[in-house]
Amino acid sequence: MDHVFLYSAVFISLLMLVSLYRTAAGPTTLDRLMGANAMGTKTTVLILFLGTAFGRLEMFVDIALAYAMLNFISVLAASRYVLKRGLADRP
Amino acid sequence: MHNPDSGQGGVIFKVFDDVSVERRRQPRPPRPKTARAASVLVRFFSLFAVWLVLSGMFDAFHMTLGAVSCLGVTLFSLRLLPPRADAPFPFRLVFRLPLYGLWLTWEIVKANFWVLYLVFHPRMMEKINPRLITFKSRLTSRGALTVFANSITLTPGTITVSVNERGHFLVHAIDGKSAEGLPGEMEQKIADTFGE
Amino acid sequence: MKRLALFTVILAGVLFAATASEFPRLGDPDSAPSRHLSPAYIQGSLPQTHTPNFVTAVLGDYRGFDTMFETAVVFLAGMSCFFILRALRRRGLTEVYYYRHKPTGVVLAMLAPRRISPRTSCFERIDADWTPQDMVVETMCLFMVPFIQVFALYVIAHGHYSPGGGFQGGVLLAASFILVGLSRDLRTVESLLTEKTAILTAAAGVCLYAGTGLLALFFGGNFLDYGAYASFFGAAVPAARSMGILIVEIGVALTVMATLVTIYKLVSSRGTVEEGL
Amino acid sequence: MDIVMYVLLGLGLLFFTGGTLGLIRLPDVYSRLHMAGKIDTMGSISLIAALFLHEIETFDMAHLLVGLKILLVLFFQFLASPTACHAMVNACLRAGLAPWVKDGQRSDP
Repeated sequence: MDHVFLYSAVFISLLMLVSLYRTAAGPTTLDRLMGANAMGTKTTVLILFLGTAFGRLEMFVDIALAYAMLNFISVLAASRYVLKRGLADRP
Repeated sequence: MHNPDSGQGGVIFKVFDDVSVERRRQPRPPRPKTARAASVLVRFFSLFAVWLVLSGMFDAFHMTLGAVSCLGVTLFSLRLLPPRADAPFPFRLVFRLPLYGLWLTWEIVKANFWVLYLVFHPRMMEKINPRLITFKSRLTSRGALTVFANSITLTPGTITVSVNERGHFLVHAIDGKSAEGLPGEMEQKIADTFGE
Repeated sequence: MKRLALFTVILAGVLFAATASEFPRLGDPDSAPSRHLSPAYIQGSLPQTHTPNFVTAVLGDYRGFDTMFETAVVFLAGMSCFFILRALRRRGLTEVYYYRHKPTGVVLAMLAPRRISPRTSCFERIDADWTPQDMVVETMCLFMVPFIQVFALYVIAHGHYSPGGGFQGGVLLAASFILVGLSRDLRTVESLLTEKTAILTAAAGVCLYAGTGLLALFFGGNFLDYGAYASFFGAAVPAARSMGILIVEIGVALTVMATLVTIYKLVSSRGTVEEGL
Repeated sequence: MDIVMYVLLGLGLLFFTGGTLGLIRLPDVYSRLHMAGKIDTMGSISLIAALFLHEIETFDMAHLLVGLKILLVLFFQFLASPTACHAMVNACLRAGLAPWVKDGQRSDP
């Protein structure tokens, strides 16, 4: 039963590797930011799934919530920096 | 009134027509004290409900801690976002927004499958046709416009690129089918929800 | 140069790997910590300190000295950032202050600052590199800030039972202030938590921690021995230790929050805490 | 109950796969944001809902509280993700990146 969640977690981490390609190779800064955001969204779910797999969900759900909040704030900060100061590497 | 197109003041008049931020509101009766108190109470109790869900401990010590924390945060939020001076607290929103949320979820699910089909389509580059579209919404309040913009962004196929307080929307749509439904039914629903 | 840096990184990695191979195996029952230290903490934390999460018990009580000086280090980091980055106002340098008339969008440049109240005036002070505030982001962020703060306070208060405590909660509190700064502007943060208040708060957090330890001396215990407060709270010794850990966590959270907000303000505004990101 | 959970789980993983695939395949920042911002949101929402169903299967106070916390995460994602997406796309436009259009067509905003 809980193995389903473990295998799903493995699958999500494989997808995160694919998103990492966009983060590393994206032509503009915003591509990289977007890849990082996609990875952050997946990480929130990944933390919850790992919590289920370890049987300690009541502990991991706090971490997931905190991670979601910090991910949101970091994406907002980075995009606001681009908004105000512009891109350095215009294609 | 001067002719806006003549003389030096003309430019200012034109700008004024375009950028008028302060809309004329209907004169309302002066706000009763109870509306402000209701706003504070609603804030406090919604925060306290979140605290109870998070905490999960219902003994006296932790409840007291929670009450003190929520009181502090409520006072802080009064400084940050003071309650509206000219309108009573919108109680109907509290009941109607969840209904709208359910409707929106269904819309999102429907639109998601379309975009998913696009992504998995082998000749995707022929199918998609990104475009920017503009329209003007008839919603007026900031809250309604924000909910509308976020709903457009949540519905796959369309992203709100920019909004301003007068309701001018700039929307990026990934193909023609996603674009054609705007503003449409969603705006009507939000107008119903917010009572505009 | 780039090759040299790469070489250094690889060398450091190899050194780390070589060192790590000397460590005891993870969960090795014969290593020194597993034989003496861990069982003492794991079995002792609940009866001795009333704290199910023994990470917090170790952090706040068993190794209280360590955490106290960590808090002091955080405070020192904030102070050094202040002394290094803070740009002092130079005399003779004319500064320009920009004010925007909200209904028309006309911008006035002034050589002296004007005091305006945000509620009644139709002027607003804007930055030199002003970009219009985005309405959606502003509304949503201001809606979220109270909930983030409640979550942060929950994390501080429930460090005994779940992962959390002063450092994590302090970071989340600071994040809520940063969110205000991102959605409005830096001056709003400055008006909510001025530079002076922030540094005083950071110092007060360290003083709260050290004072809690010092006060235990007067109740007849050792330094940072919260069990000595048992007579004061009218509770058993473990419960008093639990209370002591909570007070200490609050001190840590105050320091971390104020320090992070100070650093954010300094870094995002090039040292002048006037206008920034 | 179990069947609904498995369906939601499968759907969520499908959406995540689609979002990641779109992130790689699509031509420009704007259209990639459609994938990163929203297909992923949908995926995470259905996965978290599946987890919620799994959690309240054994129905008592402790499990219900954890389930409510999971719903809190879901609610936060629901609010935060479009806001972050909007902030990013606004930054794109302000940074002067031109949106990709099909050959032979010009869109004039």
